[in-house]
Amino acid sequence: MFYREAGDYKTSYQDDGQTFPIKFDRYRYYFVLFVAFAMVPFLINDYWVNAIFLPFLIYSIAAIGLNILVGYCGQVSLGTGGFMAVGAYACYKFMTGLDIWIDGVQYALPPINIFFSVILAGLVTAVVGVLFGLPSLRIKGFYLAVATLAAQFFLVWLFNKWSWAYNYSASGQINAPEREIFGVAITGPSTDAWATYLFCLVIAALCAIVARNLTRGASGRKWMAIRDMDIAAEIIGVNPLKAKLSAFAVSSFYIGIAGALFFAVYLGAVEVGEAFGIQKSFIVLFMVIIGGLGSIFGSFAGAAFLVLLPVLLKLMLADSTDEISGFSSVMSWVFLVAFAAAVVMLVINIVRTRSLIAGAGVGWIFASIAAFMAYALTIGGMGWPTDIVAHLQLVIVGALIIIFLIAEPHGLAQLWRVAKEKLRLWPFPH
Amino acid sequence: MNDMSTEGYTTADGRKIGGTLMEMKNITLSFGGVKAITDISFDIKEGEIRAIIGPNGAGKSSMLNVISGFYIPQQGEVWYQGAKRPQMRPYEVARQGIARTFQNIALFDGMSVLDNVMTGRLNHMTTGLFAQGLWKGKAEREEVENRERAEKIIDFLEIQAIRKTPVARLPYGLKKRVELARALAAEPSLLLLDEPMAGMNVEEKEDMSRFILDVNDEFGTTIALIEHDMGVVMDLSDRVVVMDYGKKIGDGTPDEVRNNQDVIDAYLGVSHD
Amino acid sequence: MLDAGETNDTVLEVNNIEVIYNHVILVLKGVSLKVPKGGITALLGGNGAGKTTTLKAISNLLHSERGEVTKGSVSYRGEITQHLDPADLVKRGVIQVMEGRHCFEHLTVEENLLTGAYTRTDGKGAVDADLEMVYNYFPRLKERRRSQAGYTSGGEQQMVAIGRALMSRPETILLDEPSMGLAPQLVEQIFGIVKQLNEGEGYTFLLAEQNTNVALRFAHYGYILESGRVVMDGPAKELRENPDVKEFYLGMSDDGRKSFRDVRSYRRRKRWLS
Amino acid sequence: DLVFPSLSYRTGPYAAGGIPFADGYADYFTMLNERDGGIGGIMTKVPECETGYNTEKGVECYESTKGEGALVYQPLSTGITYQLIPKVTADGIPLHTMGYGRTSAANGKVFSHVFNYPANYWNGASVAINHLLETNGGDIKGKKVALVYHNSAYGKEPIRTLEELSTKHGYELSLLPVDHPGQEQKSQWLQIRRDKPDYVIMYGWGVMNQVAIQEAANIRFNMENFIGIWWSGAEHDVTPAGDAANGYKSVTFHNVGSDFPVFDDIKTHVVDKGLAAGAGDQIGTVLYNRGMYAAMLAAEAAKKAQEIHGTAQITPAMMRDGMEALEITEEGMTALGMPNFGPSFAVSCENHGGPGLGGITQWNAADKKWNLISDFGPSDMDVILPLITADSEAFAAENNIEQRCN
Amino acid sequence: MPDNLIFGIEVFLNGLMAGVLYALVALGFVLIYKASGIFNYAQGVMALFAAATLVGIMNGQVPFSHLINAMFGTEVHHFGWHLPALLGILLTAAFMVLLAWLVQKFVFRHLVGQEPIILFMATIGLAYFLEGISDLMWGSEIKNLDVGLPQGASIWLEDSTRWMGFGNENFYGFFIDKLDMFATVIAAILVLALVIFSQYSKQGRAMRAVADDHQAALSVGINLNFIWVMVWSLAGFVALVAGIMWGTKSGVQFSLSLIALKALPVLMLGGFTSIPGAIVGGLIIGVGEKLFEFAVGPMVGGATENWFAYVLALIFLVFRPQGLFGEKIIERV
Ligand SMILES: Nc1ncnc2c1ncn2[C@@H]1O[C@H](COP(=O)(O)OP(=O)(O)OP(=O)(O)O)[C@@H](O)[C@H]1O
Ligand SMILES: Nc1ncnc2c1ncn2[C@@H]1O[C@H](COP(=O)(O)OP(=O)(O)OP(=O)(O)O)[C@@H](O)[C@H]1O
Ligand SMILES: [Mg+2]
Ligand SMILES: [Mg+2]
Repeated sequence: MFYREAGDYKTSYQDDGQTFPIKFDRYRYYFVLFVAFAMVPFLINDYWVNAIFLPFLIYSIAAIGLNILVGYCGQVSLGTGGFMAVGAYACYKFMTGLDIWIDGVQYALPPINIFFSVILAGLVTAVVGVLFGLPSLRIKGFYLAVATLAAQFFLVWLFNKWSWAYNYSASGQINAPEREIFGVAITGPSTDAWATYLFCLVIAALCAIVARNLTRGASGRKWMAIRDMDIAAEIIGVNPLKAKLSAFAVSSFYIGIAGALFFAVYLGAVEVGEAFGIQKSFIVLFMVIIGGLGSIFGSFAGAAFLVLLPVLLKLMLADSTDEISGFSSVMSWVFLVAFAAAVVMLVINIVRTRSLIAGAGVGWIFASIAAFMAYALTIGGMGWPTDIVAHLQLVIVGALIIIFLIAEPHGLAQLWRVAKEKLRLWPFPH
Repeated sequence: MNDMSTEGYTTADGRKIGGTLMEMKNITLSFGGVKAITDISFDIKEGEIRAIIGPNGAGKSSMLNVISGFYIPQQGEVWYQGAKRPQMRPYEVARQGIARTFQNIALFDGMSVLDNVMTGRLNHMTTGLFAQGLWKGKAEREEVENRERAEKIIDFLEIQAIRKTPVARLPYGLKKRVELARALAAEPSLLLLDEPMAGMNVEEKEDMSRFILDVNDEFGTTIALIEHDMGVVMDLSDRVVVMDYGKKIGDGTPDEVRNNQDVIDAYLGVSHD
Repeated sequence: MLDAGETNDTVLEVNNIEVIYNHVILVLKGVSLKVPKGGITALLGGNGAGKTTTLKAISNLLHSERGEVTKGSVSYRGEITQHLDPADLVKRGVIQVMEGRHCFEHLTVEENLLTGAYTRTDGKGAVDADLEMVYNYFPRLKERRRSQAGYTSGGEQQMVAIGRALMSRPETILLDEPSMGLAPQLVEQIFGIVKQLNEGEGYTFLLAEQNTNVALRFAHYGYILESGRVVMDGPAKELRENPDVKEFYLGMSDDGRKSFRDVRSYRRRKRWLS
Repeated sequence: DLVFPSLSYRTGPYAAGGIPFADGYADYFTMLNERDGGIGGIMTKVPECETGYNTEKGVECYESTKGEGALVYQPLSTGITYQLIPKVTADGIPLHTMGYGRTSAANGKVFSHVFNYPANYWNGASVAINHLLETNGGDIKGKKVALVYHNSAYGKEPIRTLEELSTKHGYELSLLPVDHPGQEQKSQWLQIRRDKPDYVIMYGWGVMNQVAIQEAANIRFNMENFIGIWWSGAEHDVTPAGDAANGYKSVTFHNVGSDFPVFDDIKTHVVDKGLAAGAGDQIGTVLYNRGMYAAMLAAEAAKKAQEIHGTAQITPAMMRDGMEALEITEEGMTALGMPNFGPSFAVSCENHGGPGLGGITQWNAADKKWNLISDFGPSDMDVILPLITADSEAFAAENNIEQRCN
Repeated sequence: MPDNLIFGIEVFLNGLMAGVLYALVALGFVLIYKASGIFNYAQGVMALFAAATLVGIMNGQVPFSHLINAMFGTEVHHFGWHLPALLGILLTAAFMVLLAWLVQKFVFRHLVGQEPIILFMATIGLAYFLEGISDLMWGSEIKNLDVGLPQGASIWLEDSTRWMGFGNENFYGFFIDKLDMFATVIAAILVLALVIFSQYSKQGRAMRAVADDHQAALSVGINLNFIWVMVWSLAGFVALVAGIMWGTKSGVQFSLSLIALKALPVLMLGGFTSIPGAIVGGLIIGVGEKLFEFAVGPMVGGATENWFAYVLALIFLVFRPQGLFGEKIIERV
């Protein structure tokens, strides 16, 4: 009812193969792009950019990359942190002027423009990714996942030890010096919020589009064939070596770019073990799975979820304000509406299935969560001790991951799809 | 018995069968202690429909796996298109124009029917990774061309209606049909079918038979098939190989096989009509 | 042999169930069945008609496929079973042989068979005796008893699946496509076993089959399912004689079986679906 | 309000160290509020933000608190410090990294907003070597010294200094890195057992400390010859090893124990009123004292700033001026109820690191107490200063920073 | 004897011991993987949780005291009892059974039949959850765990092996930690018991069946819920043992949960499904990483153990993709 595809005919295979075959979707997509590119830059400040948008965009890129490998090609990897480190350090070397020793003589390239440094960093990472992808020809499933940890630990160790990589600084930290594009600072201390945001947004958008192109065409099908049944894929003519390695290459390219941005634009200074430890690998994998394996949209959704959730929880639980801010009063209304909806869902569910938790009836869980959120935000945060909040955060994030998986194992993207399908049929149940 | 020289022959209903397309010579395959295939030789001629039958565990599927390069026999040679085939990886075999379906359906569950059929065309697509990333231009053109061909096959097998359905949701019989579509999409010169009609009712078997015959007729595709439904085998095939416990116990036209006492004992039980 | 008319003692009753997968895909649209005690009931129908779904709804295996019974009820010996665990059903004597074999790949053939006896409490001796019985039915399995099931051929796996179900000493067996992938000889043999168990031991069978021919030869009563609805039912004998069934499910025209080569028409409409 | 954000960590691998420090930091300000009505008549506020020792969360915390008029940041993490250096410089908010962070930030000419008085890692290393010199009558030529360090930016900091010092004093230095988290150190300690160094210096944090001390006890290494940096010298580092840890030493830049009048004030004004940040049972522990000491330095600097600018409601820029003019004297500390609690020192525009004074404490397992066994002595600035200058100038060159204080 | 050889031997011995400690953690992984195909990332956190609970119970700590005090302004901390170690261990084991039941009831029952990666993900969610709960219940500060296990170098062994230096005065006997020796004995008993259980008992067979095919297991009447509660309890118990060993070594605190990362290469090398594999894998990894650090570490700057363990396992895998003792990965079409 809300959502119509009737009357939206396709007359060519081109039209049918496009990313958003339904008109309604297409317009929404343009709208989102418009808001992201033309409105957000005028509205944001340092906090929004540094605490939310930059990590969101950068993690999205990493998640798309990992999704290509895990979600499309089915090769579970836990080496993301290590590959991001490669991207970061490569970017650092390029932006500070790569120096090479040949026969004891040092040659140094001039510093490369930050945009190209980032892209080159991606390429370097792609090469490293292919190297570490080689075992995937023999090793499968969780064995491979654990094997990629070898890459993770080795790379982190390497960048900790190899002083060339951090320009021989005493502590092994790398710092992003100031670099500009068209005279606007992108890295370094004196950047503007909108500039770093736009820079990352452009790269993220390009990455998403290219990823979409790759996955809807022949490469994507090769990857998915390998994912779904590698033996059958080989028998019908997919070269597993090429397919897997190309997935590793593309995936690492993205992750390398994310690592470069993470270091150069977002944090500005990193230490490899801290910034690119094993936790990075896990967090990006969470994003991919929570968002939805094999979905570009899901990568964004997963990144948004895991970047926003802790901030939101902190806002709700730890902060306390004497007066209610505009933001939280708006949010409280949003959540109150969500709460009402959840209650209705719950009632319908109880009536239909005569059970509290049967089937889709996790409604009441969401209902209670929403109720609490509404409450907490209305009073501007609960003001609890930070340690309790930090522990609770772990509990809540963990519980939410589980609840989401139970409600929809195929992630936010699938939740979204089911919702669309329901909307399409509405008001008919099936 | 027919003259089994490399020359072709003419079938009872007057179709002309060409020379030898593939020849298996003295194939022996074992897994640890289990002898799956013992010294089997047979040939497949161009344009014919060749059936392989035999009791369960006789080694039929293993034979197909040998042909598609997935199992490497301990002994024996595979001759294809007049040349001895060196050892090669399965995907290289596929590129030589051999396509197949599987006994335990091996569709790509995460993809739609259309995408599955399109994977059959992968060997006909050559755009590089970089061009694909850009999409507009070569990649799109190639995609559309191949899509057209895939759609022809989808039409041919009458699965238009489920084009966009994820295959995991399909019932068994339709899955088998999609698998056939995927194999056909590769435009193979030799098509291997492993129990294409298992789990189908008569009506569906009839449809499937018709597709097989039409493929053979219209594209001249050579077909080797394994099947347990004797009705189908006897009606469709030009020649039949019978295996039992890894050995060949019969080879010939359906009528010859049907009346072969060894075959009756080992497989058919009662003579079948 | 029993005829449906001879007993009214219904053990298993499916009452107008509706099944939905993934919250949106409606598959069964009100299916009702009665399975008489000690009878062989066949569930026939084309691909995707919902036979497997019906069986899974009965044995409560839908849950793990994200399917649910949204309407109607299933009762076994008068007890509503929808809220039982599959394991409880097995204890009550209902066991399903799943379509597509589903062997435990990494277990040996013998271990596979032994898992079938998981719910039994009548001691090792009885289990061993039954193991012998299964090996008697399927000598091929005895040869391969130490092989990992994952490496046996398709037909061998089918035998394992059936043998495994027998090992639980059930009362009612739900057989999903037992003939699939089996050599003709073996098909006859398996149906022979079914018949023997039915007559000798009084087992009740509900079998979903594509191979209508054989199924109707052995069954007492049949239901024909199309697109999630029962479109026809009756004693097997009558069904066999029904001209529609003959044409569409048995592949017979008035002048005997027609050759697969002669099939020309593409898709015919089923008269009762118009 | 005067806002002193505390980027604390009460969870994660280093929680055990983060908790008492954050408690001490918060309690001191609470005490000022309750006892004195704040600083210069204005109440203080210590918004806490949990970083979990994680750099990204650190950034989020920084961004979310800086809007509230934060006067000075105290992130208690070398990683977060590195991140914040450019940000605070751009935002004009001072950063105080006491005994951690970027050592060369002591050069105020380059790092305008970063302070690391009263002592930094390099001072710490030098103080440890000085102690060895002292116990050996001024000669450690030919002695073997092993450095067991946390394999991160933090742990690597002292290497350069120790190398320089080894050329100066003629001892042999060997390096033994331990990876995060440091649960398993068999290899390192077997190597120590084999090489039999005369002294072991440790730069550890978190569980690494406990394991190292336990392993040292296992191989029966003489604890008297085992010296940790100040981050490896808290009660919870030594207690797991029990009596075997007796005699273990640690460098420090402030005093230990709870024998100071200020604690009475904290008890009456904070703990007894139920306002303590933690359970109140940490008072007098090493890291609690350090947190409180940090708070005291911040409060004194704020007072100084109020004095200089003649206004009670100071801004971050004024706070920085206060920090650059900070002067801690023994009389001043006595007045604050903290006699001999730390060294006397002064900060200047050029020198943000103070004089680098440090002392040695030793663990007494029987009393379960740390004891200060030396005065706050100087470190070898002849060696350290050139290193600081070199490193900071390299940073200035890379980032086009103009030197100030001329 | 020359230094290098004799110290090499010592490193080797200690590697073996370290390997046993890794294997203790790996065992928990194997159990759950074998019974459900779930790669239980939460195993490390379970060890932490078990150890923290043990300390809490033994010291009579009030669970959630910090939370309670913060919310209600009360001041409760201790019940005021001190339990003997054995009783504490028993109570904690019972608690782990309860936990297993809860986990099964609220998490995995609803995920029957899902893909492995989804299940893996759920265990990560569980790890977060347990970590948070553990901190909330018992606090995140370091706790000393003392159940009376011996610790420190075995002086007797040192003295009685000093002669083996054959006059090398640098050598004063082999160094082996008493705790490690104790762990070895425990591990050996555990492994033996578990092997017998899984290979020869009916429940053990059912457990392996479940791992292969959830649906089929259900269809033959195996009660998945029961099997899972059983293995999660077993894994919980193994976690408790590992927690005690590691907790005694380094105190009970967050980093205990990271020992999972040391167990993974062990797991991979031994095979995810093999109980003896966990031990053998542990020994190989322990010895390998220690010897590498001993021989090569000094040349490349040390701290190689973390990555070398993985690389070593990787090398083995390239030759045996299912690990040394893992079930062969069935590849058929
Ligand atoms: N897990 C599932 N998710 C979504 N749809 C499903 C699922 N399983 C089955 N279906 C749909 O339910 C319908 C009935 O399927 P079912 O397997 O019951 O048919 P069937 O009669 O057993 O067919 P066949 O003879 O091919 O086995 C089919 O259309 C199928 O697409
Ligand atoms: N990879 C393998 N490892 C071990 N044994 C195998 C393997 N593949 C096949 N076998 C064995 O080889 C024999 C032949 O198997 P195959 O699958 O070829 O039989 P089939 O003729 O296709 O039988 P069906 O009609 O039942 O499918 C069987 O006994 C089987 O167990
Ligand atoms: Mg076969
Ligand atoms: Mg079916």
